[in-house]
Amino acid sequence: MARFDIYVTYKKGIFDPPGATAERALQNLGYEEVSSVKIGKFIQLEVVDGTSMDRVAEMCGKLLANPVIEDYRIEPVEEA
Amino acid sequence: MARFDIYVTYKKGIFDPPGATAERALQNLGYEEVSSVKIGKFIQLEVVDGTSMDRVAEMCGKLLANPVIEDYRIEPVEEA
Amino acid sequence: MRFGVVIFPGSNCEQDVIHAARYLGHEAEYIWHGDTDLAGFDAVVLPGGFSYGDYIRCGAVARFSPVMAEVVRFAEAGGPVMGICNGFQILTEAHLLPGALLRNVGLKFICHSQPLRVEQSACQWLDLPAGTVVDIPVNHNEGNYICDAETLQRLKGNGQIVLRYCEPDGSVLSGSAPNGALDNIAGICNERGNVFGLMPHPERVVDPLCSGTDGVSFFNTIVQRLAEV
Amino acid sequence: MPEILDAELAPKLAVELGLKLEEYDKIVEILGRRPSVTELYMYSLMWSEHCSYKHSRKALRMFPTEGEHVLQGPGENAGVISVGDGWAIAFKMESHNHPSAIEPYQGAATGVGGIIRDIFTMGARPIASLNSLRFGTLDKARQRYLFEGAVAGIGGYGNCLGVPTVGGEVYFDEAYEGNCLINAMAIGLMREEDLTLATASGVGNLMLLIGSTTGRDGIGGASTLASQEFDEKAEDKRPSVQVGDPFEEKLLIEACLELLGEKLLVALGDLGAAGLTSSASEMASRGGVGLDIDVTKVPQREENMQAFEIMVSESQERMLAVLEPENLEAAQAICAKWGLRSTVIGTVTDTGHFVVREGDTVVADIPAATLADDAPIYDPEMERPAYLDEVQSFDVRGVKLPGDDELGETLLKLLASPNICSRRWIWEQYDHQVMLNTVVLPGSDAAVLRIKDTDSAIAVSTDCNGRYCYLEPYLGAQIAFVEAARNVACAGARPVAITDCLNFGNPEKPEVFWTFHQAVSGLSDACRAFKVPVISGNVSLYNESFGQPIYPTPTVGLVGLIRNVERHTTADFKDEGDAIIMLGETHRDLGGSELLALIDGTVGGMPPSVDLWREQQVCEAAICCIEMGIVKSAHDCSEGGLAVTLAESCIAGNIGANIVIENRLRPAVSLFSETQGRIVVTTAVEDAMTVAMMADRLRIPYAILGQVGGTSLVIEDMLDVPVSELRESHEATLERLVHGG
Ligand SMILES: Nc1ncnc2c1ncn2[C@@H]1O[C@H](COP(=O)(O)OP(=O)(O)O)[C@@H](O)[C@H]1O
Ligand SMILES: [Mg+2]
Repeated sequence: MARFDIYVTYKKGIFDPPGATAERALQNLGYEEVSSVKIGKFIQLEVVDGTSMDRVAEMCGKLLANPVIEDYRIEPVEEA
Repeated sequence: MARFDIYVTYKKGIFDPPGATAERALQNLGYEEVSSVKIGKFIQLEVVDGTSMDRVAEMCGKLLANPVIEDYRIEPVEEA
Repeated sequence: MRFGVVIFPGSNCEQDVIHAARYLGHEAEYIWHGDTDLAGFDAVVLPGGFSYGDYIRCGAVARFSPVMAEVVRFAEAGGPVMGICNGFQILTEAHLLPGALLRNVGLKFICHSQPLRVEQSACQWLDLPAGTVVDIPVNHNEGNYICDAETLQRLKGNGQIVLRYCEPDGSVLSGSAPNGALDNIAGICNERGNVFGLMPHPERVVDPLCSGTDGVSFFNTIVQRLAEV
Repeated sequence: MPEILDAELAPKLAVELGLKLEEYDKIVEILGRRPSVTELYMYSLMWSEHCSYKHSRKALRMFPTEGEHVLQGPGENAGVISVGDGWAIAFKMESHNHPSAIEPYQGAATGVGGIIRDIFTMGARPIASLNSLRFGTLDKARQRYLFEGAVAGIGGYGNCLGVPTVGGEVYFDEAYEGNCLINAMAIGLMREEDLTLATASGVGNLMLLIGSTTGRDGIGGASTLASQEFDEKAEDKRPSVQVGDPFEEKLLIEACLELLGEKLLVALGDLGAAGLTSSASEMASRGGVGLDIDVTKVPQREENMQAFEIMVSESQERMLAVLEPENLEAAQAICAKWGLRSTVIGTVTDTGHFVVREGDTVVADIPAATLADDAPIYDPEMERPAYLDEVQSFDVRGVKLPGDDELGETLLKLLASPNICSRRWIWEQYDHQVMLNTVVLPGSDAAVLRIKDTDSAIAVSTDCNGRYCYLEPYLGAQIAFVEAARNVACAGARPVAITDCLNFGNPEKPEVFWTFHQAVSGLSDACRAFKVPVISGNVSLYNESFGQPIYPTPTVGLVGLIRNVERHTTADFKDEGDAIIMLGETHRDLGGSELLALIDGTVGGMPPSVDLWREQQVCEAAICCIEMGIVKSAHDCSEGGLAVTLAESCIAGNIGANIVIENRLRPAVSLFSETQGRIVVTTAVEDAMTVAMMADRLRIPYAILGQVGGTSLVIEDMLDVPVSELRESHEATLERLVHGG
C-alpha cells in the first residue's frame, strides 16, 4: 500500500464562507489573535504500491478537487 | 503573522460518508488501484506572532474539531 | 405553560415551531441567542435550520451562543428541552446529548415524509405507546447519527432511544434509515428524559392543511406533563 | 476630472469589454472626453445586453403589463401583485445560465441567491422558490455533472435560507448540451403598504453597503488592460467564480426586513450583475439624483483591488441602502445585531453625476442617468429561419405508430423518459416545506402555498417546452403559457400574473432574433387573451455554443390565486368509484411530441395548435368545479398525452382506473397525442353530471372516461398495466441516469 496526502484549498480570490465564519467565531470566542482562517480538505488516499503521482493528480483533477475553484497539492507519504 | 496548519480527521472507527463515496466513485471511474479514501479538513490559521501551540490546540478542541468524532494535528508553518 | 424557541443566526424553523405551538393553543415566544434569561419559559425548543450556515460543523458555533449556557443550566435543573434537526445537532455539540451527526450516507440533502417507530423510552416529550408508527418529515444533510459502542449500549439500557427510522409497517430494517444513522436512531433523550433531540420535524405536521397531524403529540405531551406537576 | 485613457488604448479596451465602437463613441460624446478605466468598465457593463436589454427592450413592449392586481409592473427588482386582505405577492424569474455552465453548484446557488435578493429588496419576505432547468442528455458525464451540481446548488442555497423550493421543471435535450439553462424564480409575501422601491432620493442622505466583503468575483478579465495598463501579475486578473454564502444571505433577509419594518431606509437595492455600478446608478437614475461614492470605504476581501474592480465586482450577498443620516446609528445597530457588516460608502447629491472616488482622487464622473437610461436600443434584424420549413414539413403521418399490442409498453417507456419521469430525485433534495405554507407539495401540477391568516392561497407553476418553441416559436410560447395556466387551474387557482425568462441564442443573428420576436409576440397574445399581465422577467441571450443556439426557451412562471384554500385540488386519484372526466378533446397532435421522440428519435412536425378561448374555458370549468368543492383530483394533459396523465394520477394516488375511450382516432393517438386544452378531473359519481353541465355551459367538449379503482390502469382494448409497474417506470429513471445507468 502506498499513501498520498492531498490538500485541497480554494484558489486565490475564491471566497471561503466557512473559513470566514470560523474566523469570526474564533474572534468572538476571545481568540483575538486570529487574523485569518481558511478551510480546505485533507484527503488521505491509499493506493496499491507503484501508483504514480500523475495518476493521483488525475484523480484530483477529475473527482477529488474542483479545478474551477480549487487548487490541490499532493504529497507522497512514507509508510510509518 | 504566524501560521498553523491544522489537520482534522475522523477518529478511527468512525465511518466517513464522503470518503467512502469518493472511494467508490474513483473505483467506478477506473481507478482500481484505490483502496481507501478518507476526507478530513485542512485548516490554515493565521494568528499574531507568538501565539502558542497550546492556544491553537484550545481552538481546535473547542471549535475547529469535535473531540467526540474527530482527531486533529497541528503543525506550525515556517513563513516563506 | 410557555414554550421558548431560540433564534440563532441562521435558524430557519423557529417561526414554524412558534406557529405549531400556537396553532395547538399553547403560548410560545422567541428567545434571542444573545439573551441569557430563560425566566418565564417552561420548555425550550432549539429549532431547525442552519445556525451559522452549518459551517465548520453543524451546531459547532451556535453551541457557544450566550443563551446556551442558560439552556444547559435549565436542562440540568430538569427543564424540558427539545432540539429539532439543527437543534439536535447543537445539543450534541453542547454535550447535552451524546454522539454526533455526520453527513447522510448518500451525501444528499433529504426532504421527505418518513415513518418513525416510537420506542419505549424515558422521554418526557412523548408518551405514544412503543411500536406506534408516525410519519414525520425529515429535512437534513447531516442526520447520520453516530456514537461509540459503549454509548449505544447505555442508550439502549436506559431507554434513551426515542425514535427509529422504519418502514411504513413499523419494521426497522437496515435500509430504513434514509441517512445511514447508527441503529436507525432518529431521536434520543438524556437519561432523565427531559432533553430530547431528533432529526425529523414534528412542527411540520400539526396543521392538517399542511401534510398531516402526526407531530401534534410532540408538543402536547410535554404541556400535559407540566400541567400535571 | 478622472485620469482618462489614452486615445489608442481606450477604444481597444472598449471593444474588448464587449462594447461596439459606436457605443464607445457615444460614451465619449456623453462625457465630452475619453473615459477613464473605471468609467469604461461601468459603461461596458451597464450597456451590456444583460443590464440594458438593448436588443430585446423594444420587443418586450409587446407584453401587457397592467391589470387590476398589479401593484408594480416590470422595471423594479421584482413585480408585485395584490392578492387581497392587504397582502401582496412579489415575484420574478431570472437566469444564471452562463455561470452555471462553468461551475454548476455555485452558479445555480448564486442564481437562487440573486433572485431571492430581488424579492426582499421590494420589502417582501421570500416564501418560495422554483427552478426551470435544461441540460443535454444524461448519457454524457458532463451533463450529469452539471445536472447534479445545479440541483445540489439550488438545494444547498435555498435550504440554508429556509425558503422552500416548491416546484420547477427540467428537460434534457441535446439542444442544451453546450448551454445548460438555470432559471430561478422567487416569490415573496408582504403587506401592500410595505412595498419598497429602489429609488434614491434626499440630497445628503447616506449610501450604506450591507453584507459581504467585495472581492474580484465575476470580474471579466480584460487582457488589454492586463498587458498595457497595469503591471500586476496576470494571475490577479483572472475572473473568479462567484461563491454563494447562503448564511450571509439569510442574515441579510432578516436584517433588511427589520430595517424596512422600522422605517429606517429611504431605498434599498441589491447588488447583482455589474455590482455596485448597477445598483447605485439605477437607484440614482430612478430618483434623478447624483451620487458620490468612495471605493476605499468598501470592505474588500482581496488585496490591491483597483477602483474599477470594486465598482463592477459581482461578489454576492451585498445590499445597498439609502438612509437619512439621523437613522444611521439605529440602522447599523440592527445590522450589527445580525452580525452583518455595514459601511457608509457615499452620499446622495444634487449634481446628477455619479462620482466615484478612490480616497481623494476622482476615478469616475458620469451623468448618472446615462448609465441606466442611455444605453443604445437596437432594432435587430429578423429573418424567418430556414430550418423551420424543413422541421415543420416533417410528415408525422409517415411514422409507424405503436401497434395495439405495444401500447402498454409504450406507456411505460414514456413514463420512464427523462422528460416525463418523476422529478422526486430532484425535489427531495430541496426543503419544500419550511415556513409551513406548502399545501400542495412538488409532484402535482402546481405548488400551492397558503397565505397564513387568510383563506387564500397562491398556486405557482413554471413551464416551457423548448421543442415546441423550436418547431414554431409563436405557438411554443403560447403553449408555455397555457400549460402554466392549466397547471395552476388544476390546483383550483385563477391565473393572475406571470414572470418570464426568455432564453435564446445570439440576437444579432436575424434568425435567432426572429424566433425571439415570435415567442414574445405569442406569449403577449396569450397573456392578453387571459388578461394576465407580465409583471417581471428576464432575458438571457447568447446561449450558443459552436454557433449553435439552444432551442428558443421562453420560460413562463405563473402565479394564480385560490380564494378558499380548503378547496384546492391535487393530481392524485382518490377513491374507488370516482368518475373520471376529461375536459376538452383529443386531436391528432403528434408534432414535437414525446412519442415521436421516443419511437422515431425525431423532433419534427407542427406542435399542437392553441385555441386561447378554449384553453381559458377549460381552465375556468376546472376552477369553477373545484370551487364548488366537487373535484377530487385534477391533472392536465401535457407531454406524453392522456395516457401519461392518467398513469401519473394513478401512481400518485396508488390506485388504478378503468377507462373507455370513444373517438375515431387511432389508439396510439388517443393515448399519446399532446393536444392542448385538456384537463382530467375526478368527482364522486353523483357529481359527474355537475361537471358535465359546467362544460356545456362553458361550451367546451368533455368525455366521461371511466372510474377510479382497482390496482391497474385499464384502458379498454388498449392497455392494462398494474400501478406498481407504472410507478416503477416513472420513479426509477432520474436516479439511474445520474448514476450513469
Ligand atoms: N427542477 C425542479 N425543481 C423542483 N420541482 C420540480 C422540478 N422539476 C419538476 N418539478 C416538480 O415535478 C412535478 C412535475 O413537473 P412537470 O412534469 O414539469 O409538471 P407539469 O407537466 O405539470 O408542468 C411538479 O410538481 C414540479 O414542480
Ligand atoms: Mg401539468
